[in-house]
Amino acid sequence: MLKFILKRILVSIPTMLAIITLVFFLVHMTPGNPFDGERALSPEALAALMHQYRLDLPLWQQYLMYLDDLIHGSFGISMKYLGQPINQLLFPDNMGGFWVTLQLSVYTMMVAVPLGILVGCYAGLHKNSIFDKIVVASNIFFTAVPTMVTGPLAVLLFAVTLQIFPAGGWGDGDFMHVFMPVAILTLAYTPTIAFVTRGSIIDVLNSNYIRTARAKGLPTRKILFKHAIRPTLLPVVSVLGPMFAGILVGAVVTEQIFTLPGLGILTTNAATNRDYNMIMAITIFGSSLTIIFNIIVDICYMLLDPKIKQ
Amino acid sequence: MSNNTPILEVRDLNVEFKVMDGIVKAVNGLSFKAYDQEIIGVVGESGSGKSQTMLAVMGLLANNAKVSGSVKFMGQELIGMPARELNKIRGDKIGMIFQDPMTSLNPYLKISSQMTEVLMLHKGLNYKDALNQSIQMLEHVKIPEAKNRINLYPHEFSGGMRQRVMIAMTLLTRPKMLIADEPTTALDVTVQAQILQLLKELRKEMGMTIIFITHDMGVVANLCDRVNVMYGGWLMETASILETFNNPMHPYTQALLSAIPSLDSEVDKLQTIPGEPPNLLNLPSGCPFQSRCDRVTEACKSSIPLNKINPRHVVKCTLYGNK
Amino acid sequence: MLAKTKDLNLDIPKAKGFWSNVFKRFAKNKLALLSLSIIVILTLMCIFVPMLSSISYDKTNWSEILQTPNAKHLFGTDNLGRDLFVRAFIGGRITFAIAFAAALVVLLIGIFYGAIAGYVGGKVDTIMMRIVDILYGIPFLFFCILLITLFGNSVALSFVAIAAISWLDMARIVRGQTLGIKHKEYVEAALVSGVSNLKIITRHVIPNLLGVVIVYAALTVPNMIVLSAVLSFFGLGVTEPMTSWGLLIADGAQNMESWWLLLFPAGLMTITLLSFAFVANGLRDALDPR
Amino acid sequence: MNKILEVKNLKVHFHLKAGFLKPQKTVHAVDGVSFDVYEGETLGIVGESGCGKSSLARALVGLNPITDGNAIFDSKIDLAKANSKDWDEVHKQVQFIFQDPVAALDPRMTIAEIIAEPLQTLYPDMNKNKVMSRVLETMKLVGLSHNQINRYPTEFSGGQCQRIGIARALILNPKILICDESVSALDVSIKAQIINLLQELQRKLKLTILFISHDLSVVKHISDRILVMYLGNIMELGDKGVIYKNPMHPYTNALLSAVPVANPELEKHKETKLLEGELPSPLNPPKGCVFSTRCTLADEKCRTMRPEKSVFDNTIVCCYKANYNITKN
Repeated sequence: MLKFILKRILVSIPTMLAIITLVFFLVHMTPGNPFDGERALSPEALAALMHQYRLDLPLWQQYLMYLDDLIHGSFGISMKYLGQPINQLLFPDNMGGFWVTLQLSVYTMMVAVPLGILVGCYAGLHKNSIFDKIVVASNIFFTAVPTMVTGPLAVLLFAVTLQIFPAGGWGDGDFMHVFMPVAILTLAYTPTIAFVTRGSIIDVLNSNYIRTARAKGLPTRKILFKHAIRPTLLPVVSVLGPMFAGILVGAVVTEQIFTLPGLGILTTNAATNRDYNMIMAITIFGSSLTIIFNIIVDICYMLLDPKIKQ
Repeated sequence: MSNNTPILEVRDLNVEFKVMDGIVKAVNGLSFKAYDQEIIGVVGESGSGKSQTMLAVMGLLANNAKVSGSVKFMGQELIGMPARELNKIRGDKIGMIFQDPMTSLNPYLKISSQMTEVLMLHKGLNYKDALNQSIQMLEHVKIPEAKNRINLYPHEFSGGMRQRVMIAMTLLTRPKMLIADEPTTALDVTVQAQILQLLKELRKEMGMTIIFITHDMGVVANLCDRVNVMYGGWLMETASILETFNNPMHPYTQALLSAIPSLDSEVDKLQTIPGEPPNLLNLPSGCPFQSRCDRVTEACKSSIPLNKINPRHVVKCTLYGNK
Repeated sequence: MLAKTKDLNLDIPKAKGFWSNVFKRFAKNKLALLSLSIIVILTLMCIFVPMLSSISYDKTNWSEILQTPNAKHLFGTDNLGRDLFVRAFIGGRITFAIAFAAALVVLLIGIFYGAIAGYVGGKVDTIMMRIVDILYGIPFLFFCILLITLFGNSVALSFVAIAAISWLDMARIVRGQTLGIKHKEYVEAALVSGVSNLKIITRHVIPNLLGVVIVYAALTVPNMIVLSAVLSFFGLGVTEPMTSWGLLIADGAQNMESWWLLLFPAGLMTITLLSFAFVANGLRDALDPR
Repeated sequence: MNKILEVKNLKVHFHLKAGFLKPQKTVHAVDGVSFDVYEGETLGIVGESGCGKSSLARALVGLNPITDGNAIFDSKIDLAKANSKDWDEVHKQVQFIFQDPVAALDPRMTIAEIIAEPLQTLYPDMNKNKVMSRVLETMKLVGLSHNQINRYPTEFSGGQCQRIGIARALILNPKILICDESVSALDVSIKAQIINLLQELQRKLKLTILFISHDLSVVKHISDRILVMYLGNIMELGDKGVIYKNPMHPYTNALLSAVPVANPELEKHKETKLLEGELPSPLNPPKGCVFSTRCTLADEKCRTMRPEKSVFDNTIVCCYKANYNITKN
């Protein structure tokens, strides 16, 4: 068990390193430098800037120093807010930056996963019922129509027209401000989880070993909670990995819609200001989150499936 | 065959499945009886309805199935019995084992958990006693080191061992009747021989009735006391083992027996049955074998009589009409 | 090619091809057929509405600012007095163009990459799929934004960026299918018949892959529409006065009081995306009848 | 009689992918088998799952790589060293019938295209009409009607699909037909049809057949000689009459006694010699005789040294304890 986790972490280190390398060289091999577009700088000032950002060093030295920074938990210095460490922008002491995105994602997962599994099980157990048909239809609808369409429409309806919720902003993270963004994200991802769960439980209930359990005279309750639950959850767990990356991105889009002070605004600012260090930091940070989450999902998978243990 | 009340009495059983293209008539007007401690072989090709009949007895048919007729087990009617009542019978008084030992055991649960739950449910034992009895039963079906191996998962056993586990699990409650659905088809011959031997021993010891579904006439000859021959969802002929092999009456039984090569005889050319099995979506009226039968007559298109050759030998064919 | 059977003077029923059956089954699916016609109509409107309309998409008209939908301006006007009806369809044109082009690139890279990895197998497969795994680790939106920031903000580049990160799924699916087909007995039968590897790929692997690829292609186009819209939402890709659905929705979200600015582009996009989803579903059912 | 295929010490090994900090493992699927196949005969290859009979058959048509040894076809081509041109020549003469009749046919091709494919590939210069008339001829040979030519495989039953598979193999006029469990997936009544068809074709076309099956009754019916395999090794090889009546190898003996016979009187009095234990792993086969772990006669020598083959009246046995004292009849 511990060996498996350790092995899994060891395997993902080269992946992480490959991503960092890819992103770093992509950024630094591109012709031109980030200060090109800025107001005309005196050669001395430019040289000073280049020095401050280590851009005057050979590429491989820059790379090694960047790696060293990352190992020490630092993403370097922002190119827009001159001199500001990126860590402070990403993880500010007050509410904002990544903390907003994290809260959005975590709240969404906390609602979407249990809700999706419950709804999916119910639909699968009552296949072809009206409830089931609604689940299938809403899966088609919400996988096709993204939050960037449903979000503004929801704002138009609930904030502008009905004026139940505020149209945007984070407030101090209170329920009224958080509810709509989380609801929109939840609505986007719950149907997928429900749909996967539904398919999974239908397959499991048709399997030979469930037939055996029925032949043993076990009551339905026991069959469901003892024999069917693990195999039903396995495919659900395996979609959660990629889904987390999706929710992270979805949260960023949702922040744009509700003008929340999260990763989204940092990304947009960085993109419009060509703040390379910032975008690199966000990309690498996002990747490491995705990879860590994938490790967690794999561990859950292993706990559920005895065949993987050896 | 100590007394004359049957353990199982199936009367006019019909099983239909609703599918996209119409209605599949899997079992049609089937009636037979199984007596105490006999082994009945049910033979037939794929699509003959042999498995569906037994799944109907156990109430294990798929959701799109429609069953009519009567199945009486020890006098109790099983068709239409509420699930709560049925669960007291299946797994306790009737056990069933299946063809594929790979997938018939739950791969996500330890053997111990799958076995003990049967005893805890039907016999009200506590876990410790149930575990002890389970170990004993595994030893009984000759699984070495049962004490340790009961804590393994199914994938850690070989195919033959898995089928033994399955048998042990089914026999824990000492059922009156065991239904075996092609339990040796997926196994090698040497392993099959071991399992057949085991079943014969257990039948004597436990005094069980066994209904053994197979397509292998050799297995039938080895194991069974009586044979039901099925085709197109019909029961064509039922007779004692000796009569089935020495004096088959139904043209299909005769053809089937001469179509298989056997280790004990030499023929230059196998007899064949021309054509293909019938389409269950669109059965002809009358006998389902009529299009392939070499003794077909006009009468085969209408209702076919059941002919009692003797009390234990019944043939469904127009050839023996005036008996 | 085989000789035509009619040359041999035999009366032989004509082949009822696999694809003609697929077409028949698809045609029976009313919803899918309706969706397909909606897509065709919308595409045609995106091409012709801006061409035939007397109002130009970028013509500002200060006397007609923020008009509600009326006879002259079917979808109303925006805060520069531009006609939303024309803008919606010129935006659709851009959106469709990016989406179709990106989907095409995705298909080509994905099929090529996946089929090679799957058929060649061994070390090549391991390395190729490792690369895919690594790219999967990067959240696509950030990577896309990184690319656009680096290489400059233009429509062409935004579509390259979208395509560059979207072929991964396609490659995985095609590889999985190829692996499955490779071990099918009919491929082995072809090997025993002396058929070369290249011919096996073209004669046996690709035709059997096509079904899945078509369904996936039908799902890729709407994905590309969403992706390009998301980028517009972040102010990347298409820039004013040119527009796209993403940009129009972003604008609409900024001016909630003028509901039509949001409702029409959002509605058009919803209809389009749903239509693609239903067509994909219809294709899947037609290709794989149960 | 003419030797058409000479197999010498043939080995087929599969290497399992070495994992993280795990040494590479080797599956010894076929571990040094030698036998000859004579023109016009039917050689049955029997054994239980995991005995390597399919791996052997597939190696003979190039579907599995030959790790070591030789397989000389028609005293001309050594399959172990054949280049792609040699293989084309071999494929014209050696054809294969698969186990799953439906899976062996490309669902996107018509029957005509499927049957014509080998001819078009191996004789690319053949004229279109000639190909078509060969297709029709072969279809007639295997009992398919010519108006089915433009249909797709999904419209056919298992038995008919197997006929199509046989037609595809026979269109090349091969000398050898390798049938790998080719009737195992078929129902009894259809099985008999295909077995009869194969025998009829063999007589008409003077085919040599390698018939691989786990079903000893079918093999007995169709074969002239029998090759018994266990864990990648030959146990016994000889004429059908000898092998089935007086098996010398303890494994053959156990295998045969395990087969239930469709005769209740015989079955009642039969004494089945049940095998103990389980098949050893082909990853790590026993050092001596591969059967020694389950053999009741095995002694120290059996467990440490692999027995050489010994010939006894045309029968080859690999066993120290072979029962030679059988009076022949």
